[in-house]
Amino acid sequence: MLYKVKIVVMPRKGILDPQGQAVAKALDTMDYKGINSVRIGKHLEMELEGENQQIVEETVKEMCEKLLANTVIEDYRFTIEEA
Amino acid sequence: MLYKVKIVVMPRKGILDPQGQAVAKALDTMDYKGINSVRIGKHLEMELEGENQQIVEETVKEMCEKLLANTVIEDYRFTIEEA
Amino acid sequence: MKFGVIVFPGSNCDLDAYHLVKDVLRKPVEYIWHQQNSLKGYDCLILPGGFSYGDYLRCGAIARFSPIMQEVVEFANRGGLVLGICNGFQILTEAGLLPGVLLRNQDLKFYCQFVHLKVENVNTPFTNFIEPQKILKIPIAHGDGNYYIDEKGLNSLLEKKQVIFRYATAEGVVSDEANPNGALFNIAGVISEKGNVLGMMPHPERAGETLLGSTDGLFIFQSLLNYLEKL
Amino acid sequence: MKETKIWQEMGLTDTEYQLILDGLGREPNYVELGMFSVMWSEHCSYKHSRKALKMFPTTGERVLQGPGENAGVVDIGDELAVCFKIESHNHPSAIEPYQGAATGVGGIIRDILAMGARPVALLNSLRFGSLDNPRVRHLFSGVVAGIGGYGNCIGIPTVGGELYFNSCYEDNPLVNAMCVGLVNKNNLMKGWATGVGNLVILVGASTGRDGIHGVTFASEELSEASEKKRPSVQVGDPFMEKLLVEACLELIENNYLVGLQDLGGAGLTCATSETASRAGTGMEIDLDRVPLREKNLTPYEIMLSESQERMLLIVEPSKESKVMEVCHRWGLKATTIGRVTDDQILKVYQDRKIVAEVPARMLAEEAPIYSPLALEPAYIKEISDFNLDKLPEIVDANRVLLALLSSPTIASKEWVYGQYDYMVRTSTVIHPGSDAAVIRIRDTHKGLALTTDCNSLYTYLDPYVGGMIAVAEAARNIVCSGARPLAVTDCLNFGNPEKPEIFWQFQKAIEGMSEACRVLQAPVVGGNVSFYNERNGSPIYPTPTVGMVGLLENVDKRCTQAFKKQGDIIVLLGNSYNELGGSQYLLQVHHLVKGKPPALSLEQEKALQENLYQAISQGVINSAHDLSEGGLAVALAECCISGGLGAKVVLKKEDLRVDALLFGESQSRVIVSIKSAGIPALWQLAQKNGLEVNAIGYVGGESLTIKVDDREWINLTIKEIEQSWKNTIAKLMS
Ligand SMILES: Nc1ncnc2c1ncn2[C@@H]1O[C@H](COP(=O)(O)OP(=O)(O)O)[C@@H](O)[C@H]1O
Ligand SMILES: [Mg+2]
Repeated sequence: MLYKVKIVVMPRKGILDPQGQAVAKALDTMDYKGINSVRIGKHLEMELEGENQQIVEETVKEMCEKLLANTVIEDYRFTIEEA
Repeated sequence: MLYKVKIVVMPRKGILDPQGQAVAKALDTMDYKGINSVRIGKHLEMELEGENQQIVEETVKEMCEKLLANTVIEDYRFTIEEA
Repeated sequence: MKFGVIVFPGSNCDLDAYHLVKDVLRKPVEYIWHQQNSLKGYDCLILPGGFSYGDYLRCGAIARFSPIMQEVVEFANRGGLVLGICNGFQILTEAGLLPGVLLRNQDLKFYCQFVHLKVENVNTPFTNFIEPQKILKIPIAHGDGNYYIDEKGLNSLLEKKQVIFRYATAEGVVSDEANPNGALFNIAGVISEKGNVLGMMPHPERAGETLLGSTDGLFIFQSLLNYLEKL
Repeated sequence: MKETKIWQEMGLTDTEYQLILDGLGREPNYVELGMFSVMWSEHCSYKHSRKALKMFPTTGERVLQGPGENAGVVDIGDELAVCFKIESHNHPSAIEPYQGAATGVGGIIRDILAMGARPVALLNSLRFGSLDNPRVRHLFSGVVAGIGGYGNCIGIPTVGGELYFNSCYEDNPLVNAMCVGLVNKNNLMKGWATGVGNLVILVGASTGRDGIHGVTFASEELSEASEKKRPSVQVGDPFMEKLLVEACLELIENNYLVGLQDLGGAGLTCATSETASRAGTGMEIDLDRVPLREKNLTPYEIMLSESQERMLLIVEPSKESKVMEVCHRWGLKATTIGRVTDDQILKVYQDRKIVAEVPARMLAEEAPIYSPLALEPAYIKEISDFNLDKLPEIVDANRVLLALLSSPTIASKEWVYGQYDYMVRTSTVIHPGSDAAVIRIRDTHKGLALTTDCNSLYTYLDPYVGGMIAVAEAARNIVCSGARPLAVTDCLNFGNPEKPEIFWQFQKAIEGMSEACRVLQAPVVGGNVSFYNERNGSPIYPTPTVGMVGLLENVDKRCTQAFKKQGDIIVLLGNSYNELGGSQYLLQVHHLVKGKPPALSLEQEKALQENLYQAISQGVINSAHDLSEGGLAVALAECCISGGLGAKVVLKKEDLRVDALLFGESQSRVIVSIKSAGIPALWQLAQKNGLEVNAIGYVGGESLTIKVDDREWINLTIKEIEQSWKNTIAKLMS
């Protein structure tokens, strides 16, 4: 089966997010007001061959823990659907 | 009203995504097989004060066009929900 | 006494570290290819600066899965000396050999310039040749050198004297204005608990000859030689 | 009716189409037509410029390779040669500044690599509109980040360049990138497909739909309409290029290659037809073997794609497996896509069927050559009518100096070069911030001095004199660093050459440059032409950027602009005249673009440079700085700032205006500082060379003061001066 996986990796709460800060500042100078807590992370999409949803889930989790996220500073979440 | 906005900015189809390529290759050498077409983009989250959903939608669209996405090489999509 | 400079795809300061050891220190040195899986006979490993694997995803994240890194971890665990410079520092944190992480520079810009470093601990294999009050002038060149660690981590680093270098003014004052990248506590370099693995954002290999504008980087290498000779 | 449109849409004229019909003896198919249209585009064929470029002197004792190959090559002794070239990426950068500039850097690096050289330094010449405009700030910050992003990652130091702001570049910024490489003479490569039966190997990135018709786009004026037509933007991958550089250099070192060619504008079409045409051979390639990034690319798309980070190798069959082994070790895809044939025809196959069959030479060499009409533009007369006597005399010279120092064109460029890694490879021994950058050459005593220069205000007022000055100033910068000029690469940025006024500018500029190159003995060994730099009909100032490389026999003899020692005597070499035309003073203070640029006597210039070179190599000189934008007062201020030392200067007015004396930009002048014991030697030299020298003051204190006769006109602390100069660009950008 082919699965479509979407992974979101975000800086953890309380962790400095220079990119988010810069965007918040830029939006403010562009006169967008009332904007709060901008955070910027990564969005990954991939297609993955796997036996079943559960196995794919485990694989993706492992990939995130090992490579895709740095769990010292980032959280991740993902969705899997059949492609 | 306070709205929670999530924006995904992805490299456009057909545009080279060196980052996605590098990650795909790394996953392959780490023995994750059967992985296809990895694309990596940005995920932004923010809270936004606005009168109603429609107005917020227009604001977010404008922000994407002007600042958050580089529409020459990136596509964007977003979701808005009440916070 | 043999040095090894590890070459990852995308390393680009490998050459500079190699030349410094070979032509300035005049000590034996070899390049070590990232796919190699033995580290026999080396006394000190250098993980050089550059953009391993393009620094895609996160700096150093992909390099740490190179075959050689398993050997580096074992080498370090056996007490071998490892110096990670810039990208090398990033790889060492990703590999868990050093605490903390290196985030994007606070204002998101890449900075190439000389900085001044206050040396916080001169009782390490990398700093024993440095006089306690000496301020080092050494260049940085990075976009991701914003050191971060949580409070507990920082306290533990301070307690165990693991913070080695801090960005300071030429007079040695640690201040915001002397901090080029937003690093927590102006941290420019940290050492492992056992004291044998050092990571630093500034490039000592770029400050080893008068015609390059500073020779202060030599203090670090001289310390290493001192330490190794006494072994 | 519909058919006539196809070639026109691809940018070919009816006459050009007829030439194709005649040459082929039949109608081209769609793929072939596409191949012609890119190869016969201005960018690839130089059809409007080729004749005029013949004016350049291109030979010299040291020249190993002049124009015509991927880059020029000059012998520097010790079995070594230096290889360099400059190229524009103006239009792509106007669309997507980061990627446009980044791929400009990537492209010029591959040109140097194609000669077999190791790229060791990068420079760039940048021109934008006013930073008050948010769109310009966006372009500027993107371009700088893109140049840094590529160069920093690949690990080649960006050691110099120039940066100008003028409203003529508002919609059409100029982004010219230069790369310098070193090569062992035995390892020099050429882009030749020699040896019938040899294999054609494509290595590097896979091919996508990037930049199809990029060169056609670069050969048109920018407009709303052109923006709609723009090709999909190329994204650079410096990591891939780093691997490509290392792998190709290893292949060359091992003698595995017969020929080497980069893929740039016009992609595979250009690389295959040029290599075959140069060697007088033909080539067969099979598109089924080209690694693709996406499915279902058509032959047309594959042949025209400008996907980055690809190189073409010509390899003897017996070495194929060794080549593959090296590429593989560097993690690169390499594929044999064809072979060299003897019939001089480029044959392209897909699915075993021929999809294009064209004489290689016809594509690469036989585009029509035009002799455009040249007419002096009307504006030249209008602006040259300028009476200096009507200009009000200066009141507050301190204010003027601070205003000039804080104008973005003159202010510190550290905001820019601080984002570039200019130290990697630990060979940069004069950093950005002096006249020319200097890199040492390892394992020798030698060094290379590098600079880019062009004051386009001068070329606008008088393209002939402006062209001469561009070369003279570049050479002066080289000599100020202690080197001798070796050779020139140039990037000619102009408007639409089909307009007689533009073509006149073009011709005049080349005439002037050629004259200066001849006298200063710096032949042109390569370059690039970028036409159609117009937006909705309004052209940029003619901007013939000069990239120059010089040689220091002994790198320890290098010299910088910074004042070094209290008490050193400040000496002005050269004469000052009542000249303010084209000066920054006239532009910034009086808002005038008028008059004639300063006059240039090439004989005087030569005498100055010879004198300065000798003085520096005798070790007499402690600092040297050439006078350019902002004149004497600005140059003195820069020497003070770089050295952290003040200066006391007294000038004689004689028959000069005070503003001309302080801020005029008379040519062939340099400020040096020198210990008093060195004075006799310098005077002796000057006498021999027939050069005017005047001691004008000494280094010391914490202020810069300038008296003219008895009256003090400038009195500012170095702190004040530095503050005006240092943070201008950073402030505008935050
Ligand atoms: N775009 C750029 N990239 C790199 N260095 C630059 C750039 N623009 C200017 N510089 C550097 O800044 C210094 C001053 O530049 P500039 O004022 O143009 O010099 P000059 O007046 O001698 O022509 C030089 O060392 C130059 O190489
Ligand atoms: Mg100059």
